[in-house]
Amino acid sequence: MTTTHTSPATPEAPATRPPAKSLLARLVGNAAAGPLAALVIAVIVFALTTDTFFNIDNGSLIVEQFLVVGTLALGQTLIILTAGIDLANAAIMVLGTLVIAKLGQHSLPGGLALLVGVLLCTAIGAVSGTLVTRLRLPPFIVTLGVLSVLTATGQLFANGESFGVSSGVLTFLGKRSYLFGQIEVTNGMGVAIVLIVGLWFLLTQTSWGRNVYAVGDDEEAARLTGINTRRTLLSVYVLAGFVYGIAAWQALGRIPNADPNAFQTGNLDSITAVVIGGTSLFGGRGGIPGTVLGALVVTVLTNGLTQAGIDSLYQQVATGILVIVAVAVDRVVRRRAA
Amino acid sequence: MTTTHTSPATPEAPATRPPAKSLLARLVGNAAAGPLAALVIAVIVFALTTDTFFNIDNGSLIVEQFLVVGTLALGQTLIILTAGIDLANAAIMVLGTLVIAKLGQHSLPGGLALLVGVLLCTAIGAVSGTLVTRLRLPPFIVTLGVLSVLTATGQLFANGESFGVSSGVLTFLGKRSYLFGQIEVTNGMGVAIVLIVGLWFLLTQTSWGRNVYAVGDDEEAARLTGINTRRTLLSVYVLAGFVYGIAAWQALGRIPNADPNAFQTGNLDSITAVVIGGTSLFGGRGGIPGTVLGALVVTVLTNGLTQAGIDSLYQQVATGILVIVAVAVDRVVRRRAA
Amino acid sequence: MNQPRSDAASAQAPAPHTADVVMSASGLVKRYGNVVAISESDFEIHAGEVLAVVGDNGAGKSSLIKALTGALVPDAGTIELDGRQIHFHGPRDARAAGIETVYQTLAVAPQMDIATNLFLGRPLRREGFLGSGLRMLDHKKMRTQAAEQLDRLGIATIQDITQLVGTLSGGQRQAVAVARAAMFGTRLIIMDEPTAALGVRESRQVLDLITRIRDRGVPVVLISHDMPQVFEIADRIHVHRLGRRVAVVSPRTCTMTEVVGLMTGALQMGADGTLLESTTQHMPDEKATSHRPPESPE
Amino acid sequence: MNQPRSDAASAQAPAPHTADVVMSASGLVKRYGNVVAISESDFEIHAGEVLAVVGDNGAGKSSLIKALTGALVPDAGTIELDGRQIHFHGPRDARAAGIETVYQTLAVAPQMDIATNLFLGRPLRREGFLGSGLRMLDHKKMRTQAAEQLDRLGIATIQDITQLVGTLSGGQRQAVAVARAAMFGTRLIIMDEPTAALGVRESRQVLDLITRIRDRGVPVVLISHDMPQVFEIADRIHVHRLGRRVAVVSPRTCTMTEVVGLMTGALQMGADGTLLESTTQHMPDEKATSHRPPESPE
Amino acid sequence: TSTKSGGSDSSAASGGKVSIGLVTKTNSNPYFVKLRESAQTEADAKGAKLIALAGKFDGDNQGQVDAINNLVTQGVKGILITPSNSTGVLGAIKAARDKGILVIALDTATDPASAVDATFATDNEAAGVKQGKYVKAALGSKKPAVVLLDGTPGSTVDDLRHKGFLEGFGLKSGSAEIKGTAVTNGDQTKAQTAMENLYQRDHGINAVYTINEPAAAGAAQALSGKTGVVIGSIDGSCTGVGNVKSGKFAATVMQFPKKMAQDGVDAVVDYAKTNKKPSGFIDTGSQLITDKPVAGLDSKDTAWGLKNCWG
Ligand SMILES: Nc1ncnc2c1ncn2[C@@H]1O[C@H](COP(=O)(O)OP(=O)(O)OP(=O)(O)O)[C@@H](O)[C@H]1O
Ligand SMILES: Nc1ncnc2c1ncn2[C@@H]1O[C@H](COP(=O)(O)OP(=O)(O)OP(=O)(O)O)[C@@H](O)[C@H]1O
Ligand SMILES: [Mg+2]
Ligand SMILES: [Mg+2]
Repeated sequence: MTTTHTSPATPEAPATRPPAKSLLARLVGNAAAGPLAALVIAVIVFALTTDTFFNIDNGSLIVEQFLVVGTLALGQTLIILTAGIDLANAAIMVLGTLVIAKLGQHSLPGGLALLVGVLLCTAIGAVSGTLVTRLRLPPFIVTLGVLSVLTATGQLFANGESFGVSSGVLTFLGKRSYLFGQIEVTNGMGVAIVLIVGLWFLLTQTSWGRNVYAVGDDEEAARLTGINTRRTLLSVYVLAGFVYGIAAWQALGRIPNADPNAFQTGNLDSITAVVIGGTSLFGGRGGIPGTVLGALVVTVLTNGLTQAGIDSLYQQVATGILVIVAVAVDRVVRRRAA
Repeated sequence: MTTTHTSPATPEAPATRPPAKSLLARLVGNAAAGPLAALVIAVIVFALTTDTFFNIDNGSLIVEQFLVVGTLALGQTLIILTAGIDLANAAIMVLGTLVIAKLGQHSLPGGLALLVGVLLCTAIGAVSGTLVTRLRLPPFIVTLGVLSVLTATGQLFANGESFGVSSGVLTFLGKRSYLFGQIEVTNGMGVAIVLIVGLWFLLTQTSWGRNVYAVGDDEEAARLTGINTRRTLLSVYVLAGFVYGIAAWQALGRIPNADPNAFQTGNLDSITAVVIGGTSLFGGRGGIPGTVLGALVVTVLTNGLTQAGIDSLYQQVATGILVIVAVAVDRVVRRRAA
Repeated sequence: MNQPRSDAASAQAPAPHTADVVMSASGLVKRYGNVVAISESDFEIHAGEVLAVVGDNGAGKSSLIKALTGALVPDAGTIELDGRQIHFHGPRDARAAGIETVYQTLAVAPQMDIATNLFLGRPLRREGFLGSGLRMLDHKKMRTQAAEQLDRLGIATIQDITQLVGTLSGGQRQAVAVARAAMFGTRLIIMDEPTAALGVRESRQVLDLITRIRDRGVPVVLISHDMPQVFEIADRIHVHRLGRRVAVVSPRTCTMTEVVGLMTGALQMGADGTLLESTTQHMPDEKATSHRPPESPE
Repeated sequence: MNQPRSDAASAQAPAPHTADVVMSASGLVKRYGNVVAISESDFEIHAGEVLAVVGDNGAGKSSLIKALTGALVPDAGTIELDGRQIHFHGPRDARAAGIETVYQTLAVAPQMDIATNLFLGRPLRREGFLGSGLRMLDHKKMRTQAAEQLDRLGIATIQDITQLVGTLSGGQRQAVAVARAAMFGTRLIIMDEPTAALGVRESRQVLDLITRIRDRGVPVVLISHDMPQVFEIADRIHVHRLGRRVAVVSPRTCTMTEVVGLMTGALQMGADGTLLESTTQHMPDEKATSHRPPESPE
Repeated sequence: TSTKSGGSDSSAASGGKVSIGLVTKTNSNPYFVKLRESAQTEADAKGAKLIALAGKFDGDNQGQVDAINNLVTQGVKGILITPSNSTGVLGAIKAARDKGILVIALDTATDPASAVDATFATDNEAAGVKQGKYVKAALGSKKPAVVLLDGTPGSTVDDLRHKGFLEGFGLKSGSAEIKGTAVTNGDQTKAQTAMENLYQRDHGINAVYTINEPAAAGAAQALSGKTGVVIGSIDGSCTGVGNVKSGKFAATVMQFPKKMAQDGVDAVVDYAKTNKKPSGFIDTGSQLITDKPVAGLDSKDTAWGLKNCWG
């Protein structure tokens, strides 16, 4: 190596500076541009083809219908970001509703029953997380096992009954009020917004969030850079469990009755929302805004197709096709953006 | 670089030659050692704890019960090896049974009806494969969409009915005979063996199989080495579709009645079998022997727990736990083997 | 950088007959969003030569050869092979044309063993009906040949030929990729930093291998940061800078310092093939803060 | 290879006071199935020195440093830091002890941008309550510092600091890993082939950086295949062969040819620190067919 | 005990105790839970051993066939089954009967009915008719605008109830009065969402058919605050009757799963003792429950309902 060259590090790159990102792109991130486009298209189509879709009442209804699966999808997002998957989330939530409702019916004041239920969900998340991190089992298998166990446990616990709730705290999220005397809102919407903003903040503004993405992107690299990958993973499952607990509360707000048979497709529905929202099943890419949009897309499809007078079997056909189309749109938009 | 060193390439590694692999390890491969251990343990436990489990008749029964989901899992294995996932496999099969049965009932001779049904399944596989390879959509989303469309299509097609079949060809796989006058076998078992050996051969002994593993291991690397990754992926979906067609035939052999509501958990069941069988959901690792063992583990659990007089809710709890344990055993065994 | 097209500049390097050109490209462009990886670059390799491609990190060398082998599709520009214009739709097409490449990322399948990786997409079949009819692979032969091939590269420390490539050491893994290209290339072999992770002895073997390949009549493109290596083995040197070819020089008439000067922009090649101190080292449209972050937060 | 333990051999290199030993290891062993990656190896680095580790591909250099940083748990052996025995349970523990490492595989997160990768696991928080209370990250500051750091390494071709690391060129990516280690190492910095993918100018910057780090009083372990580089910068050279340390020599008293001889086994170091022609170049338990496949088919 | 096939000498299998297999459609439906509980209670009372199995979902023929096979191997004396599909499990039933096992269909008949020894069931079509007649009558002179909340299309019980409702109401499938149908899988959440969306489409809806009481509860929740919609249902669970009482929906048609289960268990125990098999279709009856009776329809009030509900 005879040549030593010490020309100073003057930056010499052909400097095409990136054009300022649009406010929208900054808010939702690039990953969410696709589902946003899909949502906008769906809304426009339904607004044009039906008379009953595009009005404030139906808007409120859609948001209400979004709440439970949307909340499940928030927890699911955390887990999928780490390249995991949670098949048990709906089962955890359902067990939560059962415990809350049963305790609230008889023994405990509503608030305390709620607390116990949410803690139970969090604890189950901790168990799944421990199995994933300590035994290094695939999340698919762990949560499949937990799903099987919890579904049966819920049914044994309920013993063929379902439990109605009436207490103020337990149905608090279902309570309606009117904004500007016009827009029907429920307390659940408020809680959802707090949860969405909180999780978004954690994922994007804190180093915990960076660690979550890093673990999902390349777990070994994350480990080598000194990230406590186990603790990060475990915390993700625990936090997701907590979110499912909140989903249980939301579910009771919407249906003041805890039924062991409810939400049997909640796991797939929430995964669908997450994936439509642009989060990669291989981890490390995506986020909360996309999931919210993804869950809204699915809700809008069901709602709008019904308004359009399409029967549920044909709706199912249409939904299947539209889910594929929504993700295809996402691909195209993202390729454009890149 | 002043030093040129031309010492000949004499092999100088401390040559600890690998110990000859056991016949067993060679037959099932390392990946399948875990599920094999799980299976053996399960069989021993049930043989010791019940009177009715360990006998030839029950052995035949277990194999029969294994056939349909086992066949679905074979197709699923192909797709998971490429880092995909097929949520629609059972729906494809069910549509296959409906079409075969309806055609066989009225219009066509059994053999022709069967052919049409199997070709239909293959064609649906080709559609999924095309969406995955051309639009580069995630297999999860594509097959979720297909699942939704096909489930509804099946119901619309059946229009609330279910179709019985009686023709010889269509129920041929359910026909029993006795080996050595003792062992009850069905024709379906023969077909399953042919399928298992055939797929094993394709995956391990041909360059197509190598390409499948390479695509699942690292798609970009496979592409750069000149493998036609698109064609490989597409062929995987097509072949899997064909296998689902055979599964439809197996299903009619076992239950000579095509019902649009059947096998709703067939997709998850088959994925479970594949994953217990040691095939990685991230692709590139695993194979047919593991899947066969994985599917047998699940069948043996249900069968054995019933023999042990355990009710189905408790069975579900036990199965959930045992699925986790089976994979944990796999982990331990594989770590030993490594 | 008001500079003449570099075809003129190649007068500096010995100019063989154009009939000898094996592969050439002109006006190649590749952009990724705002990033320009290839910026109107030209390329030319002649029969029977070792052409070194040198340039700073990020100059676009890897992107250039990816464009040549179909691994990426350029936004603009034409590529010719043996004088006829071609459009590779993927690396597969390049391979079919006899072009083998060692990519910088190696393109190995980590969960597959060494032999399988060597023969990825290029299977050895059994003899007789088993191979032609059943299309069965000859695993044993592939293993034997793989072991021989690695021996020849001097990779003597591989203890277990059935080891998965993902568990190999960095250098061992690179040797697998080099061995693969060397085994199958018939028309042109392209190597992107093939000795980066190799040891002293192993690097030497690869250089010997490249010489042997050239002597066999197959031209070789060698991307390398190792100047002594380049000057030892190359017949011509293609200097890449800021996404384009800025000069082609001969190692016999040019010093290492000059080549490095060209790479970094301290020197420029004039239209007549002479080297000049660069007066406009900074490009006109350049901003001093070019790789500072945009002001806006997040 | 009936050879004395290499502690004796290190007499050849200038032997500083043992009190100066920053990190040492003895009797390290790591096996993967049948493969022996580290075979009773020793290791020692002293305060304020640059220790080069050289050896053939697959000699076990990367495995050795992984064992030192907790990235792998050795099967046997002890490690001491500042004279006290330690057990790292993971790279995290090493990092907490002030040890930073550039792994050969770089350990970067491909889908994250450059700044995030530089500060992975070492976040910069905002000032005031936002940082201490809400634990908010200071994205802007991280980006600015990242850009500065890369400037300092001479990586001038990064066009967009928000680029994902997975889309960077090989050399750019390596620079990110080097910059990270340099920013955070306080006790010891270990670099596994940090210049393998770097260009001429960038390599030079990294060597300068290493010198600066040493002058700052932080010792550096440098694994490299580039002998001129090693001889230019190293204070002592640790020669690794077949999984163990076979010699420690001084670049001032030893030639490159001798070091290469030690690496390949052509030379051996005697108990008194003198170099001898190796009589038993082949190990006693060696088989000529060692990395041929087992005879049995599949 | 013999290690040979357990099926051929079944009584030996569980040490003298008669063992009885129960195979329900699912574990999850409260109706089947009560059926199972009643069977368990009765079996305990009679000193018999009950093994309760189930399909995984409505329509799980394969699961039921596996369950029957496994019960046969286990050596049960009789099998009580609520077939998920009237034809899907006949092969397995035949095999069981060939081994001398008594097979009784509970709740749902097989097609042909002779495939089993006997059937103890609600006449689901008749129950549907009752719901349809009541809803029609309760509407009075209003022009009907009907929504049908189905369970799972293709399931036998669903079809029979759906058909019965239309017949009782005087509609044909495709009538203009039908403003929409939805598949709810008998799930309250799905029923609620479907009802909300259907109502959003057409505020004129005034009659709702539901496949079961959870679906009715979902519909009621969706329509809470809206008056003048008549919701009918079928099942007769205590929750359902309670909902009728509180006015959430207008009426439900009660079934008597307890009776089915008890009769079924008794029949097997009898068979074990006396080798006598029951035969034919035994209708366990259904009863319209409402607090707003209409002329010409036999109904009981919710007080009676709460005394006789099944769980
Ligand atoms: N997929 C991509 N997306 C965005 N930018 C890219 C992508 N691939 C390459 N680049 C950019 O294009 C430029 C050229 O990269 P390339 O890999 O060709 O450089 P190189 O000359 O091979 O460098 P090195 O010597 O470091 O390997 C770099 O600035 C790089 O960051
Ligand atoms: N996970 C593993 N499984 C099996 N063998 C391994 C594994 N990791 C390393 N090895 C083997 O251990 C030996 C030492 O590898 P190591 O990476 O330490 O070598 P190295 O000296 O760093 O080589 P290079 O110069 O090529 O980077 C090699 O033979 C390698 O194949
Ligand atoms: Mg490069
Ligand atoms: Mg190394």
